[in-house]
Amino acid sequence: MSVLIDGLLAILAIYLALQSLLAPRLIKSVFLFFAFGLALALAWVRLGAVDVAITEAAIASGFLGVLFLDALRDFSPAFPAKQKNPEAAHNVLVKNNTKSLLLSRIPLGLGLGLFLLIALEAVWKTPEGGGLTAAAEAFLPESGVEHPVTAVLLNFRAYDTWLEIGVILMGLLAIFAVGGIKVYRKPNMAAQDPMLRQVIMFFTPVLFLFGAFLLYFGKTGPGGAFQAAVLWGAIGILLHLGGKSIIEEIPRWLRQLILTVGILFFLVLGFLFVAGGNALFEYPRAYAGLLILIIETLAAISIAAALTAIFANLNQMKEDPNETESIN
Amino acid sequence: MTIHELITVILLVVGCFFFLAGTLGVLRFPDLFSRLHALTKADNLGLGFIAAGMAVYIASPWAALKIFFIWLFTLLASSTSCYLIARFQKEQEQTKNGKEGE
Amino acid sequence: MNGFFIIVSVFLLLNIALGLIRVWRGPTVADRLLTTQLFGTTGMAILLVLAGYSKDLTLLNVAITFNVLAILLVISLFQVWKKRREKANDDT
Amino acid sequence: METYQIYNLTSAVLFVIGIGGVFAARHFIRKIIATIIMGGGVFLSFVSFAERDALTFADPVPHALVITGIVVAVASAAFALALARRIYQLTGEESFTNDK
Repeated sequence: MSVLIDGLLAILAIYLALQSLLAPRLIKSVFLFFAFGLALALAWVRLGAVDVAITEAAIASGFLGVLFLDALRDFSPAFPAKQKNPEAAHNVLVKNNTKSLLLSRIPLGLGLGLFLLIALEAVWKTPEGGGLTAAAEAFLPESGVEHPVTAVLLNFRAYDTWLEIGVILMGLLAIFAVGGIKVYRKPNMAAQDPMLRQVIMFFTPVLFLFGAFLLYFGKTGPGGAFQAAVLWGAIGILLHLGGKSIIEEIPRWLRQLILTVGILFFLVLGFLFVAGGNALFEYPRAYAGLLILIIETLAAISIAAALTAIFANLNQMKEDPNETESIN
Repeated sequence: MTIHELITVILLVVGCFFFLAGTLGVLRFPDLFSRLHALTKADNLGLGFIAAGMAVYIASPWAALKIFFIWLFTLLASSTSCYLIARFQKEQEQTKNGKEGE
Repeated sequence: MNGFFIIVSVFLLLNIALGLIRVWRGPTVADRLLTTQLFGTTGMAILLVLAGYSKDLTLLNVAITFNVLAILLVISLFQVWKKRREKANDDT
Repeated sequence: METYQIYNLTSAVLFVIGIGGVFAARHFIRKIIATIIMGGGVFLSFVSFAERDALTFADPVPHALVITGIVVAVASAAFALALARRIYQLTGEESFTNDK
């Protein structure tokens, strides 16, 4: 009976993925991509991976969706129509040139078909190996938390989480290095539109409280640092969209401290353990729960600040439209 | 079947009816404003019925509070976006730029 | 009861699939935005029904996360439009 | 047919759609979307294997890896968007020129 819902969800996800690549207009493909994110989140719920569903809902459809929409401001709405410079206008003609199109598409189609068969066989015939469930279950009481996914993320495989904060920081630095994104006139919406101002004022405390709840709830159930971080980062993004860019308003040293506190605390803690004769990230059993909570809070603050800074750097609004400096 | 389950079934069926009405409205209505009206009103009402049904079925005060908040947030978000879409469309029509090839 | 929940969620999924027709046809950009609203509300309802089906209350957290972030999308959409309109006004 | 088998097959199809998109799509944003769809396929296969190997709870290690992976994918997508916008700003191109 439940095959019905799974099959429908699978067909929907495949259809949305295909259409978001094939849709003629960019804005349509971005919207179909949001719907694809929703379908994936439902699929994860069906597979019992509630943590992953929350992360997908928060990051992939919230944060990424905002970034895509923001990028759409740069590009022209229709592609490849209406090119302004005549040099690029023969993009339009490619459609008429079916012979060269066929020549390039047929091998691609054949290759993809073959690859599809190989991939289907690979996932179908993967041997049942038992996985690591038993090991995780055996060591769960020693980890200091009750939820297995949080235990893996912050105790058993804390390296991953630590380096992941580093990856986000690296992404932020790389975006700073790219620099020179187009600067837009400041829309100053908050003053113009009373309804938007009210909505922003209502949602800011809600986002903060729900983020804090998810952070604390990660000990016993699905939730944790990343989900909370995205919700807290959303506060910064919301305020930025409302015309108040908090990342520019706090002093530079404090900004740098907030961005790096998560990764630094992790690092210092790890070296303290090594100095004490333990392995890296081998928490003393009595304090494991408390330490994990502190680490999660600091990591969430860092990630939230990094996400806000990424968005603020991509979505630059200045009073003067001719000024093209990047904030870093 | 207990009385709780009966109430749940009735509420869910009513909710599904409103969802169907909203979708049909989106598909069949002639212009954007009537589609907006169909969607934001009927669908949120349907969600309200489904939320009420699930709150009765789950029957725990904490979950009922959460479900109520889910409904409240959806109402807020969807009324805001309805307002923004309608306002955007109106401004577009005033500048005679309503079609997609803006 | 479980069979009933599955029927309800399949029905709601079919609603989403019907709404896709509007994304495909819908003459203005605003029509397409409308359907994301439809997906959001219907997805919320599916999550609620699944929470009852699997007796897993943590699914409600997923729904709240979707909810509170939906507002972000709406507001940033507004910004895109504003920019587009400025561009259109500059061109004419 | 079990639940995990359906999503397993779906994951293979999604991965192939993503690869096709990376090769065949021309606009930058579509290429980025294609990479994310590819990643979604990989994550889906991870999570469905976790469901298959479940004892009292589903295998937590793939779940944790997928959460890490989603965040990394988003960070790289943000960087790719920044690059694409920079290229557009400098050259006015919306796709790689040799794709014409």
